[in-house]
This record gives sequence, structure tokens and C-alpha cells, in this order.
Amino acid sequence: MFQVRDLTVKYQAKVVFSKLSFELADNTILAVLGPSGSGKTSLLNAITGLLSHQGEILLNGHPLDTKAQTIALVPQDYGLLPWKTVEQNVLLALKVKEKKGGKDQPKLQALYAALGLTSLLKRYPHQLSGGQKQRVALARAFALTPDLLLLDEAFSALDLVIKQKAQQLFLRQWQETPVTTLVVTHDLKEALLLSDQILLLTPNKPQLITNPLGDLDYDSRTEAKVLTQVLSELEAEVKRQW
Amino acid sequence: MFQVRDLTVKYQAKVVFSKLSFELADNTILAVLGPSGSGKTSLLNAITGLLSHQGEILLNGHPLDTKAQTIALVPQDYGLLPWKTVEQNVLLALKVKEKKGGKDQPKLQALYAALGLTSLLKRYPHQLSGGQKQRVALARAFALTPDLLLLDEAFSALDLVIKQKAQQLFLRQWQETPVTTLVVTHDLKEALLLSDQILLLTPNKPQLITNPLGDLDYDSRTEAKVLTQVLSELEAEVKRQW
Amino acid sequence: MVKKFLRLLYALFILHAIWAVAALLVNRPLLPTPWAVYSYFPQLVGLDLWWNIYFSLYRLGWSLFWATVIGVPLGIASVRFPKFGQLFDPLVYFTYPMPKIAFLPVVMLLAGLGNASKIIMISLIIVFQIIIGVRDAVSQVPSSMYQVLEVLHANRWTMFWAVTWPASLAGFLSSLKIALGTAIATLFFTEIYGTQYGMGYFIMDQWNRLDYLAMFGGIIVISVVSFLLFSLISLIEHYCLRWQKDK
Amino acid sequence: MVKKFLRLLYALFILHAIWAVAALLVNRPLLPTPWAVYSYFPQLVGLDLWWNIYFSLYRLGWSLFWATVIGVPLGIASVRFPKFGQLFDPLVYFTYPMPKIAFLPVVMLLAGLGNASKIIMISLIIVFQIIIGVRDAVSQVPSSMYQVLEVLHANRWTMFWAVTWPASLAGFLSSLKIALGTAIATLFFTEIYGTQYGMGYFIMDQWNRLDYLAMFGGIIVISVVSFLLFSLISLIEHYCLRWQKDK
Amino acid sequence: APKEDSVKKSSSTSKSEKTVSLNLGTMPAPDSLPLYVAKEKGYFKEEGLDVKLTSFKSPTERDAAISAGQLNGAVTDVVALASYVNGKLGWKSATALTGYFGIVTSDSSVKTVADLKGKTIATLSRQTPTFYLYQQLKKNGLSADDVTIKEVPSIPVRLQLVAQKQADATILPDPFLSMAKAQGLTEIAKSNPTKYQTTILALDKKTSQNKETVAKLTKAYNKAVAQINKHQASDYQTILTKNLSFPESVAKSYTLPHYTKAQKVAESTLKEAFEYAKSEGVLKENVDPAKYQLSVTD
Ligand SMILES: Nc1ncnc2c1ncn2[C@@H]1O[C@H](COP(=O)(O)OP(=O)(O)OP(=O)(O)O)[C@@H](O)[C@H]1O
Ligand SMILES: Nc1ncnc2c1ncn2[C@@H]1O[C@H](COP(=O)(O)OP(=O)(O)OP(=O)(O)O)[C@@H](O)[C@H]1O
Ligand SMILES: [Mg+2]
Ligand SMILES: [Mg+2]
Repeated sequence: MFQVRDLTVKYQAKVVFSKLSFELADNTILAVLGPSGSGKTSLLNAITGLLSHQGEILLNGHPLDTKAQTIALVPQDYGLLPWKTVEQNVLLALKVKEKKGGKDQPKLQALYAALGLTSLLKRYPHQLSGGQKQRVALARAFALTPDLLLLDEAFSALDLVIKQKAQQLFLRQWQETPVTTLVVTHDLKEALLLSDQILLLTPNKPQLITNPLGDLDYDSRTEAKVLTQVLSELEAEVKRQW
Repeated sequence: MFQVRDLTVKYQAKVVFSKLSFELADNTILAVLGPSGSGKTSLLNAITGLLSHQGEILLNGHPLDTKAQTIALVPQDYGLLPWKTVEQNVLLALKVKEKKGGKDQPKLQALYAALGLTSLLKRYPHQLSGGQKQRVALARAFALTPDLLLLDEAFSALDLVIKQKAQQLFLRQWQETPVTTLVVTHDLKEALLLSDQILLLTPNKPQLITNPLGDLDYDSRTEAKVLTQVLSELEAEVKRQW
Repeated sequence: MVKKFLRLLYALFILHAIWAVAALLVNRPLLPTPWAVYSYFPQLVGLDLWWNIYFSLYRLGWSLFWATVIGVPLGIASVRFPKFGQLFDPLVYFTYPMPKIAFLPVVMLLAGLGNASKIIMISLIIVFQIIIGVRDAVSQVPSSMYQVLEVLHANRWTMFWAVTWPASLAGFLSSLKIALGTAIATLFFTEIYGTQYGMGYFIMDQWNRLDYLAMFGGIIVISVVSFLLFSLISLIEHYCLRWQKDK
Repeated sequence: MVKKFLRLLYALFILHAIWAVAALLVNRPLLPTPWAVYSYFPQLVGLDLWWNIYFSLYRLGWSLFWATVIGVPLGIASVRFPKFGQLFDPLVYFTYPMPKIAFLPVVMLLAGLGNASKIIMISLIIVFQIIIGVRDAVSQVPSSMYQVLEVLHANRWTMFWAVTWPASLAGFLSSLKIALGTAIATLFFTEIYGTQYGMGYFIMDQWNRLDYLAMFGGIIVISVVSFLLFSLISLIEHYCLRWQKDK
Repeated sequence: APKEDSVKKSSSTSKSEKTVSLNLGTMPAPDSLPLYVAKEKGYFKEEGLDVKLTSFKSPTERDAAISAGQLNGAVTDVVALASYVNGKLGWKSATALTGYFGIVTSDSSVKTVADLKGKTIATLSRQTPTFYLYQQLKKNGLSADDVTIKEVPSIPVRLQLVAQKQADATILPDPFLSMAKAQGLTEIAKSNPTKYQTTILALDKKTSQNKETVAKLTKAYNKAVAQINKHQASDYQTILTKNLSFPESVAKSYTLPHYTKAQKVAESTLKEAFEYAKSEGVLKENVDPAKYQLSVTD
């Protein structure tokens, strides 16, 4: 169980949100939706401990412990180290966690192939396009098989086709080894396609709703007749609130 | 008329695209669609002269002249100067071009308000969220009232509501002072909502197609019954090719 | 503020503790104890002390001024005008490590024995540190920083003030700090001729008299003065780089 | 490659042209013409020349080594361990500008007149330049760089090798260049005692004999040697920063 | 403000035809005392000389200023003169000055110069003090090879090294000699300034060619010497402490040597010095020392 209790995040005097509380059952995927500047990235930063905060964040009843648990993060700006090649960036994260399984080469190669990175492994980040950087960050997170996965608009710079591939890859992985996940996104469709629950981070009253499509798998959701309808309902709700 | 003739862009030995040619009538909005890494950003960089290239790029029959013409660019990474506040970043661009009209305060204030920046004017870029940075970059470009406008995934980090506002703002401005515009995007819907023509930058054969909704205005497009249908047609086309 | 002051006191305490222990271990007049030096101090404080500080600051100030005025543009130009840089860089690499002290006779010939020759010597030594520091800082500025303005056909001047300068300011201030330290060290080779004033002169003079108490008094004075100069640069740094982080 | 070589020749040509014009204008033995120096040069080249170079390089090498080994960790620690930094920074600000030359007697007392005291003196002077350079470079590293690894609970060691070090390497190399220049300059105050060898010794000795031809010969030798050392650092820089740009 | 000529640009005395401006370099040693007294008492002015005294703390900078042509004359020594000859500066010795060296030791087993055999001596080769040491060794039947020289250019450091027994002996001028004795070092030899003079006042080419100026300078110097010999060190405390870098304690108990009037350096001393310089490579050619000494007129 993942619990956030009375979380308050500030930058100096400016309060981003105060006393935010919610709970997730084990291995849930939560989509975090909210207007630009509503504090989605700040929420992730508070969870990872980068941002000091008040309140409690508990995984299975214990405060998050980055030592015992693997937390994988795909930051909004990708967070690649410019002096490491694509491959080194991925391997470094694995090395830090000493995930021996992760170094299982065939699996890694499959991951690279699925994300279209195979020909880019020896490149430095500045030689990549925006979408390619984002995919490297995804590869790094997926390779870790983490206990908590945090994605900050991690599919936003990808084109249609590769985005779908990446989302499928994510869900396939998730089905193999389920893990509590927070997906920050602006894309309502993405939220509906990927999540079990949706956190609407509206300025006034944050709201946790259950994804009506939550029980279907990815492909069924894409093809679900109700998708369009649910989408427009959600859109209307969001437009009303923000 | 905006013409690109036999444009070839390389990074050292790696050819991104070769002999790309297309033509746009005056004051057209072109959406550039293409898989991640297909060379969309490189195309813009070649146009702005940041990237050396072979081939010709002509505006009204003459090579682009950054002195005589105002080219506004919203780069994929926003390109804000970290040591200038939001307001200074916008004003600097205006000052460089000595656009006196641009310094017309009420107009600027309206622009800030429309993009939800009014309360952020005194902040430095590192104090902004991703979407806020992107909006500052948009404000800077719009304030310039340019002769050529280049947007590189300029709405990608915005939420639904502010994205719609920004797009509307862009179109309204465009209607007041029409200008040749290149909109790089991954979002097919965005392409259909904003553009007159669409350049599909597929690896094998780039292709220029006309937007079937091109004649409608923004709101009519959003509400157009055909939108969903056109969208799924385009999606199918794209998936087939990439 | 109070905290900062306490930390300063703490640092001073540690320094003096090390000094005291070292002095007691060495146990020779050439390394007197702090208390001996401080109890001797009142004898040093007089009008001359201020004149010593004044003259050294005068020489330092002008040297730093000239080194900055000459070094910063050259350092920037050698990166921003690559043609110039390609010819200029090897010149720097050859001339920087040249022993400037060997040119003392030439400088004396041209500028006499007064302040002019001292200022020229100090500037000559530190200008290279500024050139190299600024040059390396400017070359770290990512080229994409220039993109948005280049597209707008900003002139070189705007480019400089809007991008190059703020982006390399941190590097410049860092090299200015290093240069300041070097400049102070050179006082000991420039203030021993043709003057009766200056902190360098004072210390060397006391050394010649084997008056180690006065000499260490002088070292304390020069350290305090330099500390104040350093703090000034840090303050400027803090102000100029306020956009960086919320410290 | 050929182009680079041509540029070098060009730089050399300019330097010599300036020198020649200055020498002709000054027209005194203290600034001999290039041709006079070069025609005198064969008399200097002998076994001693190589020993002079060898001993100076030996002292420089060890000094740079110690200054790096001590300065880099301290510079990094003062940023990465803020508690330590808060106490350490004021210490540096006080001690950096202290005239190290004034500690020569103490160093001699403890380390004698041989190479040890020279190496200690040089290290003592340049270690601060390295500390300040590294410190300022490390403090420029944006904290978000650390984020992804911090979340993975990377140990300090990994953090250091993966982020801090590569991010501040450019600053370190820049300060190493500056320190090298300073170290070479200090040869002129350290090689004048207790030795008969070293490039600094040679030049000061010729100065004392007022043998300006030999002195300038020595300056040329030291410049060439330093140029080679500088080029070596530039080469390392080029290799280590290859991830930055496609040059 | 203190009179810092360098800031105010040397007081431009209207050069009336009679006054000759001279810039003389001095060293912090009793040898320079008559120059300061002559300036203070106005003896230079009486002779129509406008003399400026510029003090140097070490011979290196002094010699740099000399080759830069910034000085018309300077307090220097016979071996340094040889280097000026070698550098073809055209300087000549105008008069010997009253100064002396002493050899001091911290080694209680060393009682005489002869005991220095096998000892280490802190000094700087190719300078007058070393020249003096070699002369003393020779007198005592020793040669340069019987001692180990430790090169140390800075005089206070030399004294320090001997005091802390890192070297056995060194050669010092005053005020260091007095300071050394105050620190408990023993003096085993001392030159007699009236018989053996190695420090000189040397003049540049132009000044030394001007017989009239040299004569005036000599006259003023002699007046100062006469004046000094009538007084005691206690009358010159300010000059001693301010200009000659005497510590106050040393200045107080200091007894002035008997100053001799302007006179030539003994031909033999000069010859020996030049030979020494030649053997050390300071002089490249054999020269006639006599050519580099002016004859002193009364
Ligand atoms: N500096 C570089 N050196 C080498 N290759 C590069 C460099 N910059 C970009 N590339 C490559 O050129 C191709 C085009 O890059 P570009 O940034 O134009 O793509 P893009 O279409 O904008 O992609 P995205 O949608 O992901 O932003 C990519 O395959 C990229 O890897
Ligand atoms: N360093 C900072 N100092 C002050 N305010 C900040 C700082 N960083 C972020 N903020 C503010 O905090 C709020 C939340 O920022 P955050 O980055 O969490 O937004 P977000 O929900 O991720 O937005 P986006 O969708 O645009 O990325 C924003 O209003 C932003 O302006
Ligand atoms: Mg965000
Ligand atoms: Mg792109």
C-alpha cells in the first residue's frame, strides 16, 4: 500500500499544495492529472525526497527507503548524464542498484529494440532528438524493475507509433512484475489507457477517481467503444474544474 | 512564398534527410509530423541557420535574412535564458528586434494573461514548471509578431485547458496578422486543428498533404463531426508509413 | 547572518588553534605564538599601518582593473571569434608560463621604479589567469543558448550582454578570486624596491629585521584585508548569480 | 593537424616579431634581440640543460600531484558536504591570500633545503588555486543532475564518479592550467636556494650575472617546456570533454 | 600623505643649470649611512646636487634597476661590479664604502676559520660575502673544496638556518651580524672596514664621466663621513631603523665603525675580486680592474 498523508509542499513562502492525502492499493497505476503548474512534478520530487516537505509518504506502512527499495524516476527533463553514452546511462542505474538480473543482456537488448534505441547506444545525449532522450530515460527506468515507478510526462515527446509501443511495453512489464506506479500526464487518453486510478490535482480540491476502464487490458481499452465517451466525460469534468 | 529546395542535413556522416523540397503559399500554417528522430527539429535548425546544410531556403524568393525579417522560434527545450526573469526574457527578444509596437504594454499584459503568466513575471526560469516555461517561450514568440514563426512541439507540455487557450490565442493572432508558420508536433489532432497543410516527414518519402479541415476556423474544427473521422484516417496513414 | 558570523569565529578559532599548536611544537622565534603576536600588535597600529594598506590596495586595485579590462575581452574574443582564438590561444600558451619576473628589468626601464612599474608587473602576471579563466568559462556556454537570439539577428553586443557575459560570469569571478590571491603574493616581489609603504614592504622589512612578531602582525593584517576583498567578490558573486538557486 | 602546426608557427612568428621590435626599440643588453639569443643558444645546450629541465619537471610534477591530491577532494567536499563547507570556506578565504613565501623559513626548518621544501612550498601556493577552482566548478553543477541517482540511493562514491567529477572536470582542468602557470612562476623563488639545477635556478643565476643572453635562452627553454605541459593538459581536456560538442 | 615620490611623481625641482639630479640606490646596511646623512644634512644640496635615494631590499632588484638605467649610482660591491662589467653597462666604482662582514657560527666546536673544514656554510655563490669567505679560507690554508656551500640568497634566511643548526656558519653584514650575535651565534672572523673594503658606490657611465659631479658627490660624502665620525649611533636612530632596516634593539646598542673618507678600493682587492668573478664565470674575459675605478679627488 502506498500512502500519502497530509503532504504539504512549499517553495519558500509559496505553497504548492497543502495537506494532500491519498492511498493506493498495492501495485496500482495512478495517473496524476492537473493543470500546468499545479504541482505534479513537485509531488514526485517530494516523494523522491528531492524536495523537502511536511507530511508522511509510506510504502507498505514504512517511510520510503531508497536503500531497500528501488525507485525509478523518469524526470520531465529526462535527467540523462551528458557525459555518458546512452548505454552507459542505462547501465549506470543498474550498477548503482546492483541489479544483476538487469544486466541480463538479451533482456536489455530487447528493451532497446522495443524503444528503438539499438542504433543509438554509443551516442551522447546531445546527439539525440528530444524523443530519443525521453526513450533513453524510459529504458533506464524499465531496466531497473523497480518497487515504485514514477513517470513525469514520460511519453509526451514521442510520436504516435513509438508512444504506443512504449506504453504497451510499460504495461507488459507491469503485468510481468506489477509495481506501484505514478504516471504524470496531460493527456487524458493516456491517463485512461494506462491507469487504474486517476488523481485530479485541481487547485481547490484534489480528487481521486477510479478509471472506468481500469479492468481492461491495453488493447481492449484502445478499442473499447466506451473510450470516446469516457474521454469526453472526463474532458468535460476537467474543463469544468480547472 | 516559402520554399525549401533540395535541403540536405547531416551530422558528420549521418544524413538526417536529403534533398527535401517543398513549397508553401504565403501565410500558410504547415504542420510537420514525423516519427521521433526523423529530423523535425533539425529542419527548423537548418531554417534558422543554426545547423549548416546544403540546399536553398527561400522566403518570397530570397534567402532568409534574419536581419530584415523577424523569425520567431520556440525551441523544443524552450531556450529561455536562466539569468533573466520571465518578463526580461520576453522583453529582451522585443528589444533585439526593436519592435516598438511590441512594447505596447496593454497588449503584452493581455498576452501574459491569456497564457496564465501574469503572476510569474518576476520569476526566474528555474522556478517554473515545465509547462510554464513553455508558455514563456510562446509568449516571447507571439509578442514578436514575426514574419516566420517556428514552433517545435510548443504545446506539448501544456494541459488540456491552457493548451486550447494557447492554440486559440495563436490562431487569433494569426488571423490578425497572418504569417507563414511551421508547427512541429506529434499530436495529429493538433496538426489538424492548427494547420493548412501537413508535411509527413517519413523516413522514405516526405509527403505534403492538405488539411481537409483547412478552411474552417478553430472552433468549427474542434466541433466538426468529420474531425474524428479525418483523425482516424490520418492515424491509419501514419501507422502504415512509420 | 548571526550564524555566518559564528562560523567565521569558528574558522578563526581553528586557524589560531592550528597556529598555536604549530608554534608550540616548533618553539622558535620564527613561528611565534598567536598571543605573543597579538600582544605585540598595539605597537604596530599607527598611521603607517593605514598607509601600508592604502598603498597596497592602490596597487592591487589598479592591477586588477587593468588585468580585467585587458583579460576579459581577450578571453571572450578568443572563444567568440574562433579565427582570432586560433591565433591567440597558442600565444597565451607560450606567454602565460613565461617568468614575468624576468621582465622586471624591462618593465623598470619603461616605467621606472614607482607605482607604474609595480602595477604593470602585477597586471602582467595576473592578466593571463583572467584570460584563461574567462576563456574556459566562455567555451563552456552551450551553443543552443545563443539560438533564440541569433535567429533574431541580435548584434554581437546584445549577444554578449544577454548570453556570453552572464553565462561566463561565474567563471570570471572564480578566476578573479584566484588572480587576487596571486596579485597579493606578487606584492612581495614588487614592494621591495622603490617604496617605503605597502603591506608587502612591511612584511619583508620586518623579516629583514628578524622581527617575527611584527612580521606575523603584518601577515595578520594582510590576511584580514584580503579576506575582506574576497568577501567582497563573494558578495558580488552572490548578487550576480542570484538567478541560479534558491540558497 | 597541418593547420594547427601552421597556426603555431604563425603565433611563434608574431611573438618573435614583437620581441624583435621591442628589442630594437629598447636597444639595451637587458632585452637582447632574438637572433642574438639564438646565436648564443648553442653554448647553453649541454648536459646541464637537460638536468635543469629534469629537476624542474620533477619538482613541478610532484607539486601538481600533491596539490591535486589534496586540493580536489577538499574543493569537492566543501560543496558536497555543506556542513564541512561552511566551516572550510572561511578558512580558505583567510589562508589563500596569506603570503606563503613568508612561511619559507618554517618550511625550511621542517623540510630542509632540498627538494622536499621546494615541493612543499609550491604545493602550498597552488593547492589553493585548485581548491577554489574545483570548489567553484562543483558548485555550478545543477542539483537536478544528482536526482536520478539519488533516488536510487547511489553511494557518495558513485555520485562522485558519475556526476560531480565529470561535471566539474572542465573547471578542474582550467584551474590546473592556472596552477601550472603559478607553479612555474614559483620556481623562481624556490630554485634559488639549496640547488644548482632547475630552470628557475638557471635563469636567476644568469640574471645575477647580468648575462641577459643566457637568461633569455633560459626563458625560451622554460617557455617551450611549459607550452608542452599546457598542450598536454589541453589534450587531456579534449579527450575528457569529448561528450560536449562535435568540434 | 607620506612622501611617496612614486605617487606624486618625483618632486620636479626646476632644473636650474647648476643642480644635477641623481638617483642613487641604497642597501639596508651601514655602508649607506653617509648617503642618508648627506641628504639629511643638506650636503648634497650644498654641492648643487639633487639626490634621490631609492632603497632596495635585495641585490637582484637593485641590479635590475641598474640595467634598466633607472639609477645614476648605487651602493653595490666589487663582485657585482664585475657582473656590470660583464653586462657592458659601463658602470664604474666611484669610492669604496665603509662596510664589513663577519663569519658567524652556531657550532661550538668552531672557534676559528680553520675549524670550518668540512662544515656547511649558507651563502650565495658568486657574491662578495662568499668572496670574502674564500679569502679567509685561503688565509687559513683551506680551499673552497674544504667546505660545503648551501645556496641561500636571502640573508635573514641564512641567519635563521645557522641559528637552527641546519647550516654551520654563514657570512653576514650588519645589521644581521649584530642580530646574529644577539641570538647567541659566535663571530669567528670580521673584516676591518678601514683596511678591507669591498662595498662601493658605483656610478653609471654618464655620471662617472662627469668629473665635476663626481667631485661634488665625493665632497658631500666626505662631509657626511666627517660628521658621522664626530657622532654616535644614537644620533642616527631614525636613519638606522627607518632606512637601514636596523631593529630598534640593535640600533640602540650599535657602535658605528670608523668611516673612512672616499677612497679607491685597494687595487689588490679589486683584482682578486675580478679574478674570483672570472673563475666563477661571472666575468667572461680578462679585464683590467683599474679601468673600472675612478680616481678619487679630494
Ligand atoms: N548532434 C547530433 N549528432 C548526431 N546526430 C544527431 C545530433 N542531433 C540529432 N541527431 C540525430 O538526427 C536525427 C534527427 O534529430 P531531430 O532532433 O531533428 O529529430 P526530431 O524529428 O526533432 O525528433 P523528436 O521528435 O524526437 O524531437 C535523430 O536521429 C538524432 O539522433
Ligand atoms: N524552484 C521554485 N521556486 C518557486 N516556485 C516554484 C519552483 N519550482 C516550481 N515552482 C512553482 O510550483 C508550482 C508547481 O510546479 P510543478 O513543477 O510541480 O508543476 P507541474 O504540475 O509539474 O506543472 P507542469 O505540468 O507545467 O510541469 C508551479 O506554480 C511553479 O511555478
Ligand atoms: Mg511538471
Ligand atoms: Mg525534435
